[in-house]
Amino acid sequence: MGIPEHKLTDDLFDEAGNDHTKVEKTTRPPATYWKDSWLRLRKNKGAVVGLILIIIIILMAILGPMMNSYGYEEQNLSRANLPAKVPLLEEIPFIGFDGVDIRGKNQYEQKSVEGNFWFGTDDLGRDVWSRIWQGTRISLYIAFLAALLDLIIGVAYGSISAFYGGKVDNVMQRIIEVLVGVPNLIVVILLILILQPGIMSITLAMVITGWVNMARIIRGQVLKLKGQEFVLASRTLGAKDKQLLWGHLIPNSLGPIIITTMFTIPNAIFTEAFLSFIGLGIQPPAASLGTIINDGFKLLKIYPHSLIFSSIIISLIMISFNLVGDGLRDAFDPKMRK
Amino acid sequence: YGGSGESIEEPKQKEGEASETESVLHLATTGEIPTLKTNGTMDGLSQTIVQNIFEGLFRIGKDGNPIEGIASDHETSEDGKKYTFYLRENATWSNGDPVTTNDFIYAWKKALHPDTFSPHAYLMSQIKNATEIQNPEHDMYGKVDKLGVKAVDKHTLEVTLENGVPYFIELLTHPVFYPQNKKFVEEQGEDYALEVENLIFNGPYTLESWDHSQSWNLKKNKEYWDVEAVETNEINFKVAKDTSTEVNLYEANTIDIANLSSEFVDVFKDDDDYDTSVKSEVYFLRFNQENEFLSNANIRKALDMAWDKEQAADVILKNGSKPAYYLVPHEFNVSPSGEDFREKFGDMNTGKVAKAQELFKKGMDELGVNEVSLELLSYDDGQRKSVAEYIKNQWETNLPGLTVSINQQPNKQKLALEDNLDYDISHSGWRNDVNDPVEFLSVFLSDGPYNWQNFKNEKYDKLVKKAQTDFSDITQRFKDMQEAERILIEEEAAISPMYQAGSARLIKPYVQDFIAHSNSTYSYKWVKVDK
Amino acid sequence: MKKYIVSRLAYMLFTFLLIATFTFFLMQTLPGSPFNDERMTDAQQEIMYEKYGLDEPVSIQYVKYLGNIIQGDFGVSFQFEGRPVTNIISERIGASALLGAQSLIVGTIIGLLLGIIAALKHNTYMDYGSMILAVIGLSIPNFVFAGLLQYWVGVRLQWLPVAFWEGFEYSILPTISLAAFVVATIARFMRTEMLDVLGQEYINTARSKGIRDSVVVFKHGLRNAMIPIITILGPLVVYLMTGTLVVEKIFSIPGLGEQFVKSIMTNDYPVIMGVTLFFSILFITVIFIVDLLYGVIDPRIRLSGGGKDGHT
Amino acid sequence: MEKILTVEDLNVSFDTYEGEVKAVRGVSFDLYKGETLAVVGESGSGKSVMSKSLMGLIPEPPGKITAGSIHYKNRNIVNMSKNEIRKLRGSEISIIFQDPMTSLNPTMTVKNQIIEGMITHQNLSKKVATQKAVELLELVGLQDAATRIDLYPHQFSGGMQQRVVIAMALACKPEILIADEPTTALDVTVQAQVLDLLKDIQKQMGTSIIFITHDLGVVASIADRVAVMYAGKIAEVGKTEEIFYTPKHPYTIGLLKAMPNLNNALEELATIPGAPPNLLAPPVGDAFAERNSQAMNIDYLYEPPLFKVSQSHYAATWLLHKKATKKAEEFYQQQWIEKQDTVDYTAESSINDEKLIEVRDIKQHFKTGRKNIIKAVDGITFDIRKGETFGLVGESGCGKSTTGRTLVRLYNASSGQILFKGKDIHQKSKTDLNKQIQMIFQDPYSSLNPRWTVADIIAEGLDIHGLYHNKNERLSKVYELLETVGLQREHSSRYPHEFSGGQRQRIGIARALAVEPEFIVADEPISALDVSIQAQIINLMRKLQKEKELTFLFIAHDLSMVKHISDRIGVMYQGKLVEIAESDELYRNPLHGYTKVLLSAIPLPDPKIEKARKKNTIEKWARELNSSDLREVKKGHWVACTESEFEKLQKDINEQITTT
Ligand SMILES: Nc1ncnc2c1ncn2[C@@H]1O[C@H](COP(=O)(O)OP(=O)(O)OP(=O)(O)O)[C@@H](O)[C@H]1O
Ligand SMILES: Nc1ncnc2c1ncn2[C@@H]1O[C@H](COP(=O)(O)OP(=O)(O)OP(=O)(O)O)[C@@H](O)[C@H]1O
Ligand SMILES: [Mg+2]
Ligand SMILES: [Mg+2]
Repeated sequence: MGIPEHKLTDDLFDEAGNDHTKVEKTTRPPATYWKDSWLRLRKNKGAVVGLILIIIIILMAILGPMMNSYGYEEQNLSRANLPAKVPLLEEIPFIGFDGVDIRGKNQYEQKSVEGNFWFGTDDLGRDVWSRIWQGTRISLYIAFLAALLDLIIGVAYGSISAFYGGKVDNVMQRIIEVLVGVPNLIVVILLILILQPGIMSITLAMVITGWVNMARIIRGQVLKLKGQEFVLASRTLGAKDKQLLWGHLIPNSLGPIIITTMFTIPNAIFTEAFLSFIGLGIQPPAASLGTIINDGFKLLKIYPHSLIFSSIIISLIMISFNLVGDGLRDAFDPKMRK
Repeated sequence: YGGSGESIEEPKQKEGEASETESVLHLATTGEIPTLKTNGTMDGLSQTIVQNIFEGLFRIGKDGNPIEGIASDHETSEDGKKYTFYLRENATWSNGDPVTTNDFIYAWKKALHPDTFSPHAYLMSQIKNATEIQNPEHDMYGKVDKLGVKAVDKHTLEVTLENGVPYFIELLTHPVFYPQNKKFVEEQGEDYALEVENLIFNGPYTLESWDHSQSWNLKKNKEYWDVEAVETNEINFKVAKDTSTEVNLYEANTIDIANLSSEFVDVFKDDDDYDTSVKSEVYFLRFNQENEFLSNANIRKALDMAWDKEQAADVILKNGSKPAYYLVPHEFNVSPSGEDFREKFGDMNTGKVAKAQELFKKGMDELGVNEVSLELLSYDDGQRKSVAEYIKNQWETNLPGLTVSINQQPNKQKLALEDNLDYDISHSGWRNDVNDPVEFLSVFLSDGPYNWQNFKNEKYDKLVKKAQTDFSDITQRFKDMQEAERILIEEEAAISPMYQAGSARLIKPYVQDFIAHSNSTYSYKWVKVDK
Repeated sequence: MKKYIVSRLAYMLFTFLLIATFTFFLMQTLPGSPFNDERMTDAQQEIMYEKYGLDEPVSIQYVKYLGNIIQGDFGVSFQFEGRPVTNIISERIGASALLGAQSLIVGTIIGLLLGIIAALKHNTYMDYGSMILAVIGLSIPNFVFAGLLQYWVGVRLQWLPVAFWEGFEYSILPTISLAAFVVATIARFMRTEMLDVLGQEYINTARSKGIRDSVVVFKHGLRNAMIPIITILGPLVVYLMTGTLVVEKIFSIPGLGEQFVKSIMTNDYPVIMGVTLFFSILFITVIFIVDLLYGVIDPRIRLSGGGKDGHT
Repeated sequence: MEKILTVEDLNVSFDTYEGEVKAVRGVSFDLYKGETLAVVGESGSGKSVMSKSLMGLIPEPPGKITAGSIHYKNRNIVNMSKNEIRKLRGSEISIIFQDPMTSLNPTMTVKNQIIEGMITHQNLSKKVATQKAVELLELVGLQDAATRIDLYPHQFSGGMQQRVVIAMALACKPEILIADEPTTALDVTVQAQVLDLLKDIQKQMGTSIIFITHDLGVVASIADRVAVMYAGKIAEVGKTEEIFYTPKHPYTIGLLKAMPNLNNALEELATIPGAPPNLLAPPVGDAFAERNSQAMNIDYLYEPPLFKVSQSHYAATWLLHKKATKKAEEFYQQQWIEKQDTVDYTAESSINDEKLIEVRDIKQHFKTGRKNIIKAVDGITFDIRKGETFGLVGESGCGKSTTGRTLVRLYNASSGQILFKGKDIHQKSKTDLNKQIQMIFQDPYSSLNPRWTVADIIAEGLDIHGLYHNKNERLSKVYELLETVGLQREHSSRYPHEFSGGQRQRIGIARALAVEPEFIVADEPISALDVSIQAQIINLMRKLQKEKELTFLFIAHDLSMVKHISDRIGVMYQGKLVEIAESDELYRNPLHGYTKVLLSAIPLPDPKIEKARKKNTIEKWARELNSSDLREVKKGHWVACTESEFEKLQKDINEQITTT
């Protein structure tokens, strides 16, 4: 109430007229939900970092093997198990890029190898750098495949099961139980025997069971949503089942969908690694990050470089997927608008 | 957690003798004992345990040659077809029953009878009528009474053979020829040999406890006829499924011996504990000759020569394996005059890349193609995987126009593919049951059951068949076999030999006389622990 | 409620039979046989087939098999000659179950705590720290983790046994290796849920009653946040039962996982079937228990067929 | 009177993604012992935030008390440590949150939730606490408390839940009770009971009550003093009579005018134009200026201080400044004149006798178990004429929504027939029907897909039925509809959560109008809104009805609004219709027992009447419905009664006619 009395001049007490009534101004141009979501995603720092990381990793997966002259399957046993060596970084001690192994011997000098292997070499003398990026391709493929399957089969299955409910639901849930119940391993092995080991069999094995968790989670979500008033409103407008599903139920399940996908991806990558562990994975000389970790693990005691580098890359992939996942979840939620 | 914790301590407390408890050996194995039935499916582990808790007429000696076991003596007829064995009168089962002739006859007949048929019955084929008894088509099928064995008395056993094979004594060291105490076994029925209490023993050790897939425990058999020779009181086994685990356990002083896979060789190769041995086991690439390309001998030879076997053995396998340019391994097959089988021809197809390329081109020209693509069927485990990768790479680099894909399969499934000739090239191996070269050579007989590659060579067949049955001139026989091997490899290159397997292990210095046999089994009868 | 359970049990039996059938026929298509040994002639193999009844048509084998399992006879193993499948399973299940249960419980408790801390300290370094921990837990394969633990804690520091299964201290390292994934999963879910629940009005109500913050979080928050956690417990149990293989191998634990893989590799049909059926009973039961737990944790979730007894 | 709580210059802000929301901006007031202070004001004006901050319950972050003090018994709550505040909570100050359903923990039994506070503050044993909890529940009028106490919240009806929440708040006999819209979710009869209950308790325990509500009738009935909040500030505070009879702030006046008057039907409700200001960037000067058609220049420049009107009456408007006396006089006079000067719709009522909807004995039974059947609608028959508004009232759970949903074919009736324009709706194609019959939903928020933009929501019907040729046409139709319901084009790219409740409901209406229906079922379209917004929506509906010849089925339990908008009204009770009549006739001459109870429970926005009303006049109409049919007692007035009752009623009516 600190307004000095003298300031309250008489004219202030006159009627103000219409010029003050303001119209609400739009702050942004009309956009669709998806476009908006993209805008929101771009503003999320974590997501952007994650996205950039993923892009870098994808680019490296494409270009990495071409960045040096060593092919990913080019063997030379006379240069087996070399530690990492990078031209400039080798000057810096203790970061492990100087070609010296854990026993303090410079393997490059010992084996009189010319050239630099940025991530070292493996037991067949192959360049780990090229192999890791080559392997990243496969692991990324697995990751995207898993995500895609989750999104396509899992979401469709779960939402249809919940949406139609009753007998349909009952039958579909029994099928899921059977799928979960029949051991994955038998299925995988059969596929490998029928189709030969390799990416195709792993893909198919994932097609058969990889989406089950997603289906269960989406089912729960849709069951919850389908009685909500906005769904009823859409029904009274005469929306078809498809429109209800795609327009209302699934967009509103995006949060759980994304979270679940974020769990499916590492699972898929490690399932592939696990299959390699028991000898059923990718066929050599192709490798996935999983198989490289696997092989590197055996040499952990004496040549740890291959395990370390592949673990770092796989962790980077996971972290960036998680960052993007969290970002997406926020982005798809209009309430999170900045 | 199972009762193994207690079972380890229990015996120690009972004996309470410090000096005795000290001679305990701690070992690790990779898995559960598949069977302790002497006529069951024998793998290396089962056979190791079986040959230490049971004993046949003969056992494998320290130097790998058969020595007397339950048999104290034997006679052979002129033609070498009739053997008479004299059993030790002081040999008993751990329940006190004497080991008698009937125990042997009972076990052998059981192994051949269709109801109790042993997967290893094939080893008995040299005994008279044994082949017919195993043939469902034959009149004699299942009629085990027709088997050429006879109990002369409780301690005298007479065996009649089809051919006078010189290695029959060696065959007898195999568990399928071990005795079984009929009374006890029939008492146990289905449960026989499933648990400790369903077993009696006649070997240097008894099985004290058996905690399935976890641990078991052998103890010196006080009833054993040669108990004085046994210096170790107790052997504890634990299942360590992973080599790196085994190594870690060794380093933590939990076990006394650790087998090494090649990853660990670089770590330990300079240690005093490090030890290697070679096995009488040869790995080779089978060329399926039903394949159009592989039916060409030049291409086969080119493939054999186009990869560096030394590198594979020294840099990849590292565990004492030797590069192989032969089928019949070094060291174990000696001629009547005492020279090694290898001495005459030594290494074959040692030509290098240039030669290989020349042959390959020739072969391709003969076939009129300039591109070949082949599939390499391989094992899916450990180093054998790397070897396949290596060979693929070598072939593709050294033989322009060749592409190779690798198909890894689990063992059983791989065998099925091979059996159906559903492969191009396969990574296979062979291990002999007795140290006679014919064991290796007969694999490739054109009508042999294991000739899974459609190899046919009349001269070879003739030589090998003769070696199988004709033992009249064993010096000539030896030469014939050397010639057969030459045909197989140098002439035909039916296979590309890869390496003779070795094995590496760490042994604590206080463990002595730990005997590793060439067939991947061990004898503990003589082992000493001197801490 | 009773009716619901009975009808669910009937469904479970049906599902179980479906799985049994499915697996049986799938298994028959596995190439190879338990007896395709290099050294046996075809005739000899034949004799073995006959001995074990494998020469009969698959359909007859199936009927016989079903008949046998109804009588509780799961057959005998091929790879461990003559050993009944039930023995093989019962000898190994103890270790697997204990290891699975321990890692589930330890993992869940730590995961819940991490998740709760992250939610309570939302957007602080504690939050970020625990979430980074969770992501790392998700990114490191458990065999790497297990191997490192074994080497450092077992061999180098000698704090705990390197391997084997002979007492509680033997189970610590394998439990940690397996629990890492559980911790990570639960922590991430818990954080999201807890954040959501802490924003609910009833949390404010509880606060307004003047009860302690810790009571608010654990008594009011936790139970409500548990519902989605329960959902992922199902898949986690499956992971723990089948995913123990690698850890079992590294720590030499006599568990079921490795046995199962080996049985497949050796075409040990009775064991494959036995273990499959055992696993599927377990999974179906877990799903069922999870559904029951929903009702226990959230009284609003009525099991269909339960009726509206509490309706007023 | 003794001051128990003094709030001075309280400021509360929230840190959000969009910036700092200044939810409470310098609120000062006193609370006296034993009084009831009602707080009214538009949605979002900061009532709940203000009340939460009194208990230190502002979530921190994002919330923060940026300035001010709250003195309770000479101690400043703002500066107290966490633990000290915790000890106050529940024992000395307690709060009843806005929505009972969400403020009860769904996974805990009612008992545990009630005794929790007692155990913490009074160190009672569990047994004693339970005993006390049962007594409390009986005190708040819950029958069978001893058995029901072990149930979970979802097993209680809304009214019962509300009582549980009240019992919980009273558990430790607090000095101050904050009740945040405790009766919004209840129907009038239950509401009346709850209000009586609070009055009783206050008398017994001498509690001071801060009562937040939108319903001016309730205020009139319960409050000693009233504080009117607007945009985070107190606009006016005074004795109830002062506020109702001599309001000074233009906003207060607007609010009072927006109330429908039971005696004066069919007039347009006065509304306050515009929407409340954005608290992210509160306007300089008087926040209400933008919505005040006669604002003065100063209103845009300076914030008005609280001017004293009387000892107990203060208002924050420049009109009370001595320099504005002339203007003020003019203003206040004009307001009252304007009020009489409203449009009368009675004359031009366009209802004809053509029946649009005929409902013939429909039943809707839900199977909830093998044997459990809920008879939500149990045989009702009525007609709706073209162009009329048919109101449907009744207590919560009596089957109103179910009836509405059956009409739009969200449910298929278990039995009976619904004719639309003489044709069974089941024989019509669904798409056709969906174009002609539409629905407006109860909850404006949950009826809008949170992930769709307004444009997409409104155009959904157009999309489904393909009612446009190209994108531009679609957009222009959306704009047109937005304008029809009084929104702006600019709103089309926003999301539902960015709107106020009233705006959201307008979006819902626009969506329903998009397909140009003839008949609209409005299921409690206004119950979640505050008075001034309610008035906007009601006016909108009336306007649309006139322009587009719409027919409405209007479902509500706010009887004054129903009366205001409806031509005829049906009263439902337990799945049956008990009375149908023209709305005036129904209010003037209710015949059925239940209708009478219902009408008598309506609180009137007039303190004098309310204060005079005797306590406990409202007994619950608990008679079992016997198998009585609807009979036409008088032309157009149908009542459910037995043959004998029917004769008696007719006799009464005839007597009435003869006596007059
Ligand atoms: N946690 C929060 N974060 C951000 N803003 C908030 C938060 N809580 C309340 N607000 C804002 O504070 C303002 C006042 O809200 P408040 O809940 O007090 O309104 P109200 O007067 O109680 O309305 P109603 O009658 O609808 O309950 C609103 O603009 C609201 O958006
Ligand atoms: N889908 C359904 N399944 C089972 N019961 C239902 C269903 N829908 C409504 N009911 C029950 O039918 C009865 C009538 O419900 P309805 O929603 O029609 O009441 P209402 O009069 O609209 O109440 P309110 O004023 O609270 O909205 C209630 O007891 C309710 O529990
Ligand atoms: Mg509020
Ligand atoms: Mg309703």
